[in-house]
Amino acid sequence: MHYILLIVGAALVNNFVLSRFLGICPFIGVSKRIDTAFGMGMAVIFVMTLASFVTWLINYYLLDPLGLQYLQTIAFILVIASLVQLVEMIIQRVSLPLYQALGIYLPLITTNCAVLGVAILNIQLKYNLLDACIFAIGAALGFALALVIFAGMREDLELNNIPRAFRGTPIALITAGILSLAFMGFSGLVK
Amino acid sequence: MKTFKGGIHPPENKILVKDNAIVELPLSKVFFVPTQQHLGAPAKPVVNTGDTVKRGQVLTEPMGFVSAAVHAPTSGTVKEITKRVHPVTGLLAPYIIIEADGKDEWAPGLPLERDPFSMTAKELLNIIRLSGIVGMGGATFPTHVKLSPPKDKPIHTFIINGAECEPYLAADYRLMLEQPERIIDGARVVMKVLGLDSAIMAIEANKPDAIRLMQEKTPPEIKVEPMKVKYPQGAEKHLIDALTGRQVPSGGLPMDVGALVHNAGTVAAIWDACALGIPLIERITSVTGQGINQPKNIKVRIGTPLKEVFEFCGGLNDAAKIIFGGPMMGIAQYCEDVPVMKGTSGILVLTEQETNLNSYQSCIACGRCIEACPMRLVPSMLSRLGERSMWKEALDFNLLDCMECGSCTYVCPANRPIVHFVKYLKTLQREAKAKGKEA
Amino acid sequence: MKDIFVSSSPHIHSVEDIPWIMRQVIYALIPGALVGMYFFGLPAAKVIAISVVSCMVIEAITQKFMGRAVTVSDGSAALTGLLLAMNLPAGSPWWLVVLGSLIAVVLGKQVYGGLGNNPFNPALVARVFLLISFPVQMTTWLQPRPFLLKVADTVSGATPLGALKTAMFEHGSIDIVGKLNLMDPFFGNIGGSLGEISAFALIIGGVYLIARRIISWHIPVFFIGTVALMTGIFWVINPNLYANPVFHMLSGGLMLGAIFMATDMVTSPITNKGKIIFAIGCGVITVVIRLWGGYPEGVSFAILIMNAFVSLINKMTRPEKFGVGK
Amino acid sequence: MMGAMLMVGGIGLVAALILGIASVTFAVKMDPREKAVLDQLPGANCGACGFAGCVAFAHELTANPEAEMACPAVNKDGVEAISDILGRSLGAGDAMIAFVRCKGSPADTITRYGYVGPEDCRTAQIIAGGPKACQYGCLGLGSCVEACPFDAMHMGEDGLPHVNEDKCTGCGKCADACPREIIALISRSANFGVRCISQDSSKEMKQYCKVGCIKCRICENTCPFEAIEVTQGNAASIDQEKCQKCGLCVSVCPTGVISSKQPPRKVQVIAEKCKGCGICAQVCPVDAISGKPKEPYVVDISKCIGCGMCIEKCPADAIERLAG
Repeated sequence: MHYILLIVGAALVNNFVLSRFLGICPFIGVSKRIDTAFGMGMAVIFVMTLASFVTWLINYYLLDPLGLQYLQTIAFILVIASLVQLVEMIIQRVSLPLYQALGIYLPLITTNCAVLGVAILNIQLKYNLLDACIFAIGAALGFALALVIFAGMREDLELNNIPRAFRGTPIALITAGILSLAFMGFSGLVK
Repeated sequence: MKTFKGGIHPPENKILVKDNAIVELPLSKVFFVPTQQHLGAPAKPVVNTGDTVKRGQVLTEPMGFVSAAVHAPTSGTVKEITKRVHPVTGLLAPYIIIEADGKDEWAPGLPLERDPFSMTAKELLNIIRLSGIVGMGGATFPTHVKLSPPKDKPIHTFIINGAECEPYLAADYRLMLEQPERIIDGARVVMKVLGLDSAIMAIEANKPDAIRLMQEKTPPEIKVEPMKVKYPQGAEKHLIDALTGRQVPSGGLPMDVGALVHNAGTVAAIWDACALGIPLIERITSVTGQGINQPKNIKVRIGTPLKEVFEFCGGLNDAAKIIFGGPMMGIAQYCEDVPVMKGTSGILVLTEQETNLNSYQSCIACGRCIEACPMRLVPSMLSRLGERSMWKEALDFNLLDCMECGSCTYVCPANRPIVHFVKYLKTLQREAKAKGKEA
Repeated sequence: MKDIFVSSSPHIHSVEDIPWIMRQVIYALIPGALVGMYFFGLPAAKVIAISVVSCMVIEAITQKFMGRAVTVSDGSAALTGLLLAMNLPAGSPWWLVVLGSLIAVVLGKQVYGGLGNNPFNPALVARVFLLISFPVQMTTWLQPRPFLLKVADTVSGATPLGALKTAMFEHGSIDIVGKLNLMDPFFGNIGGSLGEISAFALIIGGVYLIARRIISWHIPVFFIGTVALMTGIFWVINPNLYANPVFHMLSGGLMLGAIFMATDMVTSPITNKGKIIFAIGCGVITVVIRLWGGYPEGVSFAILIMNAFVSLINKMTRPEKFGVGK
Repeated sequence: MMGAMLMVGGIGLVAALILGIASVTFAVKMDPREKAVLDQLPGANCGACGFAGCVAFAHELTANPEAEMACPAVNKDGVEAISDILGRSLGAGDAMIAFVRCKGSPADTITRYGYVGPEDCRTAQIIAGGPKACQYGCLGLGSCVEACPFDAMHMGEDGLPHVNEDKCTGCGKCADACPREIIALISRSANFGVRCISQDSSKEMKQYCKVGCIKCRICENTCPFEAIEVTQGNAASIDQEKCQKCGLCVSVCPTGVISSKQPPRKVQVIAEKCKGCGICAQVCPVDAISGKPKEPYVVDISKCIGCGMCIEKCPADAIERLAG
């Protein structure tokens, strides 16, 4: 039950995109087509979980004992950056079309605040290693979910008769805003 | 009662013309005969300007198997072979213009008398081919092609289509009432060609007297089946589905499920050709709608200018639209110089109140089109893709399965021209395909 | 022949167009609105009038401003206004109603290109926006007083769901529910938004819409059914913590939401199969928010969230085309 | 301090090691030139090149040694830069611009019927061949305007599309969108064009259009450079390479179907320089120059069509164009 709540909490109640407003750049950038959004979501799930795992270890077995907590941010970014590089290579090898579709947004996960955010939140909320990984999966699932439903909507919006001034990113931001209004309904669900 | 899933119930409006007996249109002075009155390869003229022709004489020679000849509707001289606007495409197409001499003399030997049942299937098939018979419900597919299935797809179900599901039209109905023998005997000829010993005659239940008459007249091997009144009950694939429970596979032909459908008028024309040697030079058609003063069912020679038909029917009154065919699938015309053709199952003159000239709005996703679509597609999506010319995406939405019956467009509360968009997307797809072949 | 027109087939059209559909939905909402006016008196009538008029005016101005055809006469703006009014407390101040109309028409609809293009239900966007921005005004309920002419006083009543949540927080159990007469929410003698109080009046409207074939039965039945089933299960498990399913079915905005908001054609899935998935999703989210969430009522949120899923649902639930089955 | 440096350095080292291994294990061969080419492309993904975006086109350019420069939005320098990267020369084509080859506004032409349907030329064309009686005429429903990704076209009050030359990049999307191939790409430097592509005879044309090319051949006979031609059954067409931009054809065309982008600037004689040789008066095709020998000649502005032939022939450089 604890883990379910953890996942629900991270995915719905405190959805990274829609209520913490983290990772907006790839959210807007890679949500034009469902398949790329799905691929991006999978990549983020992978990166987030792995990053949480590694950063947790680094934090508690390296930084803490050595009293170097102030290096947290820089050390985490370093780890995440190399992880993303790794994912990039793997995707390029496994699925070239996905690699091309993700384009610039893949390297952008490197400095993605969502990934860094989950790593830092893990430490702040004093999760243990398993908790941290579960939380990361939940957060990434929430991110992927938001990305995919948003991509679905945008594929439809593309066919709509939207006023010229609002086409593209403006309407995406408005839609994201309304979606985040709707997700506020989950507030209070998990403390 | 047998039927299919989907479809619509538009007001029938057959009352305008349904009780008017067939009358023959007086012979026109001039005939415009398009060389292409069928689906498939064009036909090549075999007469020259100035030639004298007799009624029933061959005017064009089919080029290839899927093609059909046309014949002279009356005797006279070939005045000109030229290009004029074609009623179906709206573009310029070759015509043979015949000036009638008023004598209306038959070509030598016609009409003859022979017993089709003493002939072999091969001989009959050849007669049908040379007589230029095409599907007279409007699709105008050459009949002999449908009657020559490949060996691996034998036909075991033959359906005579008397559904006439298009609103307004009553030509097939009058034909069934007034000349049932032509249809029945023609059906027996088709059965002989195919080597079948049974057939089904499908008639919509809104024609009870035709059903009763046919039940009386038909021999036991032809079964008369009343069909639920619903549009498009007369569509080939849906008739087969309703009667046999078999669905013609997507992209396939009726012969893929061993079925063959012929319109009642086509079957009657087959009888004329086989028993009397008369090629397809005249047809029965309904001239109806609020925009015509005296709606009539007429027997008319192919190539008769529309103007003569209108004069015979008392002229136009507040006409907003002139349509060849029924109101659901017919083709709008804009001038009175176009001729009646083999596939002209009706000539409809609608007033502004009857038709629909309004502009359209955005799709409101009500889902009525999906419920109405007899092919079970997503017409709303096709129309939205049509607005953006996205034919590749439309292929995913089964664009090519659409038969343009118009059910979706009829029910659309936003008045969206869905069929128009589908036609447009199909054009784009065809063009792209042609381009791909060139490259 | 310029007076002859040419278009693609078909050349005839059904008489049922968008204004006709909008009129039918407005007719169906009248019983609910009347009950609201009966119990809340003049303030309710005022809210409805302001909402409808301001929605129509704002729509006309926006369309004019954007250089598009003004389509106020199709009735969709009036319908949005009426739905919005029915989702507001009867005692809402005028500025709240006008602000709501502005959000609904501009942000909910016109920004997306007008009727048919909006992914979210405009009235709900406005309601949720107001609920989050003005929680006090949006939860100040008038005490129902069944006299048409007597102005209801401003003594605030509580909604049954609100009372439930308070009881849960304060006492850890919901014995209060035992005191509630279930006939009251059925006929409307309870606190709540203007149009949601009488399940009976709303069901009459729903039956009318289904009979007229404006909406299909799938969404209301599956939405309400899911709520009943889920709350029923929890009620059986622990009736001290969870209210009974009838209570949940009749209270709050469930009837209004399930019959009128979730069935909005534009923002619900297009196939019946999709509608069922959509309705079940709405039901589940509603129950989750009602039972465990911070807000007492989750219908609006649930529908808005499921609105976002409609594109995906539509893509998943395409009908199987003719000629592939047999 | 030391610890911190070691820490970060250590993590960096480990990460570098892993990445190093991965870059070998998961290596994908990629042409480095591809990225360099991509940098030179506009990145607008307009698709005018015929490929799915700039990335795809960059790949095509590098992978296919016969691929040609198909991007209309890259300027000369860009093409040269790409040629350098690829090590082969890509012909830098002449800059093109869209040109509307129909002058038949609704006021000057006959409409066959009232069209009911989507406001789009391509959809109108497939129903009965379009409402315009002329099969070669602009339907005026603005598909080209909609198709323009650069907002370079608009429908004029005359019911015909107009090209904004400053914005037009010559991508050709409008030409693709036109179902009647009325829009053509012509050289940006060209000044004259025939605004009709009808193949109908003048007799046929008279029935439905007042302003189309009637194949009278007056322009062909007038053109001093044989740059304009009326081939069998076709409307007049200008060979832009031969055209010297004299503008004579414009002035003689009876239906005014030949248009000029910029009205030719008329000329004047600089009296101080003129030696009064009279050559200009001889070459002037419209007899706009007159004068007496040995005295400065004078140009009749009302007659001058700005063809500029006198300028070319004047031995004393004594003729100049008027400003504006």
